[in-house]
Amino acid sequence: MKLLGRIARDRVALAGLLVLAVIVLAAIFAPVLATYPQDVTTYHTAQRLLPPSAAHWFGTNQMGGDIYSRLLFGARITLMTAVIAVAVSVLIGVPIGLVGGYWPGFVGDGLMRVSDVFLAVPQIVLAMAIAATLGPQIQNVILALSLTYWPFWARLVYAETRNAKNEIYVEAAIALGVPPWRVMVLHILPAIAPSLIIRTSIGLGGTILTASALGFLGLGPPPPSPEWGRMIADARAFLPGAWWNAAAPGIAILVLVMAFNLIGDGLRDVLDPKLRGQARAVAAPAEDEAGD
Amino acid sequence: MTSESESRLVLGRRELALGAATLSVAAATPALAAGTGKFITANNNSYDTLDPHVVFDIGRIASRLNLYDALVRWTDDPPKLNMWLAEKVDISPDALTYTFTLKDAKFHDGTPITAEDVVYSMERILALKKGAYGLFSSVVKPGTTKALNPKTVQFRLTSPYAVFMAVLPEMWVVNSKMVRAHEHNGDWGAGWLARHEAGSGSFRLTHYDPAVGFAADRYAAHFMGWGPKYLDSIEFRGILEVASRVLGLEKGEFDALDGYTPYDQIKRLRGKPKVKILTEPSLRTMYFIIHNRRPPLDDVNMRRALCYAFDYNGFINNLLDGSVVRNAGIIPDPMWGAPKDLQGYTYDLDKAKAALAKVKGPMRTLTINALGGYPQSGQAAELLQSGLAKIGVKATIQSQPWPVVAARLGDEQKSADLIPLWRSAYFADPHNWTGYIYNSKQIGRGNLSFFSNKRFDELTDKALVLVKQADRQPLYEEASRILVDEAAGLFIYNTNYYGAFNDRVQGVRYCPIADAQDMRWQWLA
Amino acid sequence: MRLLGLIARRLVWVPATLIGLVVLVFVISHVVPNDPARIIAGENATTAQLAALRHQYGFDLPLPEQLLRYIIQVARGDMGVSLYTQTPVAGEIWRRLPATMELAVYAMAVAVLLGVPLGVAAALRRNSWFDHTLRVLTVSGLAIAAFWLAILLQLLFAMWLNLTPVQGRVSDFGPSGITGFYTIDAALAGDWSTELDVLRHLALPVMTLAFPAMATIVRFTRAGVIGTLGSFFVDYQRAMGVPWRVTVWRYVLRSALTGTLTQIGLVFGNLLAGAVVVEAVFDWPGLGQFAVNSILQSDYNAILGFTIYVGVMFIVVNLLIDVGQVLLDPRGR
Amino acid sequence: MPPDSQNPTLAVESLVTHFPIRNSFGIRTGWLRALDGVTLDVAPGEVLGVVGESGCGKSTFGKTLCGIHRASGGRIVFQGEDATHAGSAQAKRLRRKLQYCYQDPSASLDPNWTIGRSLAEPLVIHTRLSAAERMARVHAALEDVGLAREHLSLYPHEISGGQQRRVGLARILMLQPSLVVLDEPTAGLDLSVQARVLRLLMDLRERHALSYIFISHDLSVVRLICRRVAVMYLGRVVEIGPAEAVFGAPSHPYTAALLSALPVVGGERISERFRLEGEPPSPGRLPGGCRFRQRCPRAGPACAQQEPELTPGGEGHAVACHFPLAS
Repeated sequence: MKLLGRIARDRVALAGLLVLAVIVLAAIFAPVLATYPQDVTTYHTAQRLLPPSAAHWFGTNQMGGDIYSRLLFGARITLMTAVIAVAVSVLIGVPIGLVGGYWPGFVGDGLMRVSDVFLAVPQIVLAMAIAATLGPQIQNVILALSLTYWPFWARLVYAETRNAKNEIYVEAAIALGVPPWRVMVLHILPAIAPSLIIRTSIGLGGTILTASALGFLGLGPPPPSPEWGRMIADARAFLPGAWWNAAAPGIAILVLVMAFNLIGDGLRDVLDPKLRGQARAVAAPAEDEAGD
Repeated sequence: MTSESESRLVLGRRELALGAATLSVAAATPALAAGTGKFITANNNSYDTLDPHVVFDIGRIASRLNLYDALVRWTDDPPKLNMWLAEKVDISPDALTYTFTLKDAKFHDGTPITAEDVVYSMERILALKKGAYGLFSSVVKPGTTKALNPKTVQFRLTSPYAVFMAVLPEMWVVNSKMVRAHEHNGDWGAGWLARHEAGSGSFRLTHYDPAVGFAADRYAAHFMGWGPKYLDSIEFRGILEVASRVLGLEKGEFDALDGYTPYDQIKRLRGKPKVKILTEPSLRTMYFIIHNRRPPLDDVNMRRALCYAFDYNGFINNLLDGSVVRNAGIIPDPMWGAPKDLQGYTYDLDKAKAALAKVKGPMRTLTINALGGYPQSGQAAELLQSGLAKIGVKATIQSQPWPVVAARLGDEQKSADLIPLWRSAYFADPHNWTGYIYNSKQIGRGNLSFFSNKRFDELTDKALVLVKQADRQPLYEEASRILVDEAAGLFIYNTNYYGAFNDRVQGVRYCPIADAQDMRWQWLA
Repeated sequence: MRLLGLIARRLVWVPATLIGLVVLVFVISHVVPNDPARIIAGENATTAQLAALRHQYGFDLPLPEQLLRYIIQVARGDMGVSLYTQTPVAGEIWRRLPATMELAVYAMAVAVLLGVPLGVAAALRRNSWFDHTLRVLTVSGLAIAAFWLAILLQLLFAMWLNLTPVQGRVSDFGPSGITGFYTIDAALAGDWSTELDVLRHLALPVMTLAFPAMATIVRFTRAGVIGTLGSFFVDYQRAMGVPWRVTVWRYVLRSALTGTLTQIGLVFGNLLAGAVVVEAVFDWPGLGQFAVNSILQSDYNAILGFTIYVGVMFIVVNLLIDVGQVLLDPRGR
Repeated sequence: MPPDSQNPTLAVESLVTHFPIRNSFGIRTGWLRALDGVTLDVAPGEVLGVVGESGCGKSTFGKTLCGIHRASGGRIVFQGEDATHAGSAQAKRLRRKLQYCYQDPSASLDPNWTIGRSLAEPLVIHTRLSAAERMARVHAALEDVGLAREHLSLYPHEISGGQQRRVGLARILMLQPSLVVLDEPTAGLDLSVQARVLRLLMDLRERHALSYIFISHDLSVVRLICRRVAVMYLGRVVEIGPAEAVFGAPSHPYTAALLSALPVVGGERISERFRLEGEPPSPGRLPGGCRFRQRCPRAGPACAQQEPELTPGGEGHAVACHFPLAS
């Protein structure tokens, strides 16, 4: 809560936080907020491709579905995919990075070689291969993203753990006879937590981009699920006529990812221990990899 | 035995002879002839191979049609079968021996086309077992095709086959000398021919890049001669995105689009300057393949429930804006053999529920395999899914590119429950829509629905050995009724062809079997 | 010596990483086996044909043996043939490689040439309206979906403004030349109308790819310059009376560039990832499109071949960057 | 032989700690011989000073004793038990009694933990005391080092340098050790603070019957509080003996050189930067024979032939030199 307060002092981060809150609430209350909540699975073929109007705020799509309503339900898919995928990849990657960094010799090298293999091709390619093999289902998309995203966390935590292990207080703890798991969990993990939190925020944004790209390429959750990437792909066949079809989900992705990135930026200024006490403008160039 | 009488026997019409007559575009006076430049077609399929004997679909027909010739060729709408490389054909009274006499014609490299080349081409199809193989395999055995002399070739069928002439346009004649020279480990030159051309067609290949498409220059010495105006060169590009194709046409980057442009785009293009739309009745029915063997779809009531749960009106009149016409059966209504009074299914959820109630086996979630890149296929899938949901049947949609769907189609285990797609006119005969795709002998090949019905088999088998259309027609009509009664498939509509062209394009001769991609007739104003 | 050591140490791991990659992708693509024999045979194949094909291609062997055979085959430089087109995968990839590389190189060039000066300018005018505008721009650059941006640019520049073509790499089949980079081949041939045509085709995909890359570079450069400006070293320069402009251009920029260089590997990786979707939108006949198609069609050999190539490319690029860093940074030499 | 050798708290025999040297290929090309055969004893209650230039192996010695570094050879016998290759259970028990006090206690405290939590941690690891009992012990230790209880809820960066040292000492005391390795306990402190810390150390020694190994490069401090002194050079003990003997009449030329750099009272303070002729050779590339010979004014041909052994010279004074200075 103290953290929230500190972020809130940064105006840009606050904006991100507010936008995120709005989208999360919209996703939660989608059935209430949607003007045509049944339009995710039912169609009104007579009302297809209508431009935005009072009845259909963002217009209708090629099946006659209300885009505004579908967008709200799509937010659920997008948020759920990103949150679960990032959480799983963190849960896999962080312990691997910790163990690898703590025992940097044979064990660490081995683990890092494995993660190197995953990092040797763009994440989206591996994710596509996995999603395509397992079939376009939401759980497969999440699995594909998790399986390809953990190496990033493993790498990050590995490097940070190796640094932290050089800290005298960690050596002191080890000398004191503190068992390894306790050193990792109670000393090292809290030390690297700030950078993990920052990366998580930015990683959520990146994962949304990757997930929507999978959807765009037809590897996302199957129709009629209103996944944003798929909505854009479906809309393409009706461009440039029915432009609203592609505009709404595109903007939704932009806004949501931007919110995560802004929060990440704000968190960096607040959390990064290396920056404490320094001028905000000197913000360290934390890799802004949107799609890592 | 005269060629005329026999051919009339086979085709049951005079069309063959008439077609040949209309097509006698004798070499025009050279003084008037004029090249009119380059013509670019944006196609929805990519040309990943040029080998004419490994693919057999309308989407990629342009490379075969323009680079190669066959003994006979379909043209125009309604389709007419014309003598092409063949001067004439003699058909024995038992309808087992077909003897063709060849015209004087030369391949692009100048070698004359001989009976030997025809024999080689047929043997090649039978050996590669791809493309149109399934059309010939049941009646033509390897080694039975003979070159009687350089100008005469003879086919010996194992049994009467009423559609033999109708499918012969898919037997493209390749330059046997050239292909033999590039054979490698007995591959019949497959490796080489995928990337090169060894034909005699109206155009000769100049560029080919599987990632882009192919381009060809006019072959001035083509044996059919040329009209007063023609194209100097043609180019076909595989462009997977509808939007890109349409925008390109609007901007004048392309001169024509494939025949699968969604009607929404056609509507939009209608108002555009420099664009013209050609509308022709077509022979392409849209339907859902239903897996007739997998429970609960093996129960006719289940299949009927499906057919009652599809919103035909919403699909045809709203989603497609009335651009197509309801077709109750699988045979396109303009085709003979389609019963004119056929009562199909209507969107009727009560009847659907009633049928569903009679289903004995346990219910499960059905799988619909839509074709990626074809918006209509996906829309039909979503509409059926939505209808099914209303009668309490769950369905999931998997959208995949055609090659992936195709690779699973014949596999009883892996094929999806329902696949919304089209049945194009590969040859203009009711067999194309009935026996070939529903006869139980074709299971695992043409019959992708795993449908088997004794009466249907009898009818379609008999229709293949009869020669007169009048005799065959009632058989096909009854067969068609059986398919509807059994709900062997979910039949939706027969399409119209909407060709989008640059308004400079002239001389288009549309044919349902070739769309408008036979480029020898066209020119630019 | 240290440099050679660095290179050698990295190269030692290349085969291991690549074999790991092959195993990984092999396992992924074989988890749920689509029947590759069916893909080759087409829809009309009979059971006997399928069995023959399976035997011919070794699909009937146990998976580990198939894998081993594949690795040995690749080690001999043979990537196998595409299941769909029956043509060698390696040839297909080589044909497409220049298209993607040309795209990536131009995008990178645009990103660096615009990104570095903008980043420096933003740092020098910290908290000005310019800085703020740029911040908004860079944040959105990293938040925009590449495929959506591509469609947007297509509509704007190709449709409404009619400035560029909608798709493709060139109007015709492209200049023939040794490099496969159309811009270079056309220039070498002196074919300026083709050159112009190629550049017009390049514009939109390059813009799409360069935008997020540029955003990354701007942010790093800005942070790097601000960091350097705050260092004692710069204070010293000022105290010594070195003109401000000289300090900025000669010292600050150099150190900022070193920092940016470390990002180029990252940016390059993102460019390749971006190419996968951007090529799909622009029908760009490159590796990205190849990857999407092969994956969508479960063309195992093509997917494996592509992964190996991209893996090698990544490793080489990262190595070059490490070498560059060692060369630029006197401490590391 | 040193005094009290019958029953020493700690007996170290030929202790060796080598670190691998890797080239840029990651292949080991040699060994960095940080500790190269150290033999010495520490009697109960004794304060043994270990002096030498930076990099001579003093800290490695201390850390090897406490198990922070793994010994490559030799033996460490602590209170009659072999602590060299102690298995985990034995190591855990021994570590309670053998504690290492870091040069910079602020760095040795987790910045994310409160002082109280850091102090209680050793008890959590090594004892089964209840939370209340642990608190009581923490309070006792705090009192011992003269800190107020208010400090318990503070973070390390919120207290002063001197207080940090006290916290460091308190943490050492938590487990009631018998031998403490003090690594540069006064480095970086003001003179007045230094004096207070030293007084505290002496105090604690008496109160808890501690032995110290006092590692320092500050000869004057060592002379002040140590009864016995070991001089280390490049991983070896070159001279060891009673402080008066070593400082009063050094036998090893190196000790003499060290002492000559010691400023007279009122003069310049000794700093780490004091210099002999030339630089010490790298511990990774030692010369053959005596490792001091390249810098030694008395080096003769014998010195290049053979490395001198530590030879007792009476009264517990021993020296490793072929040509020791006459006392």
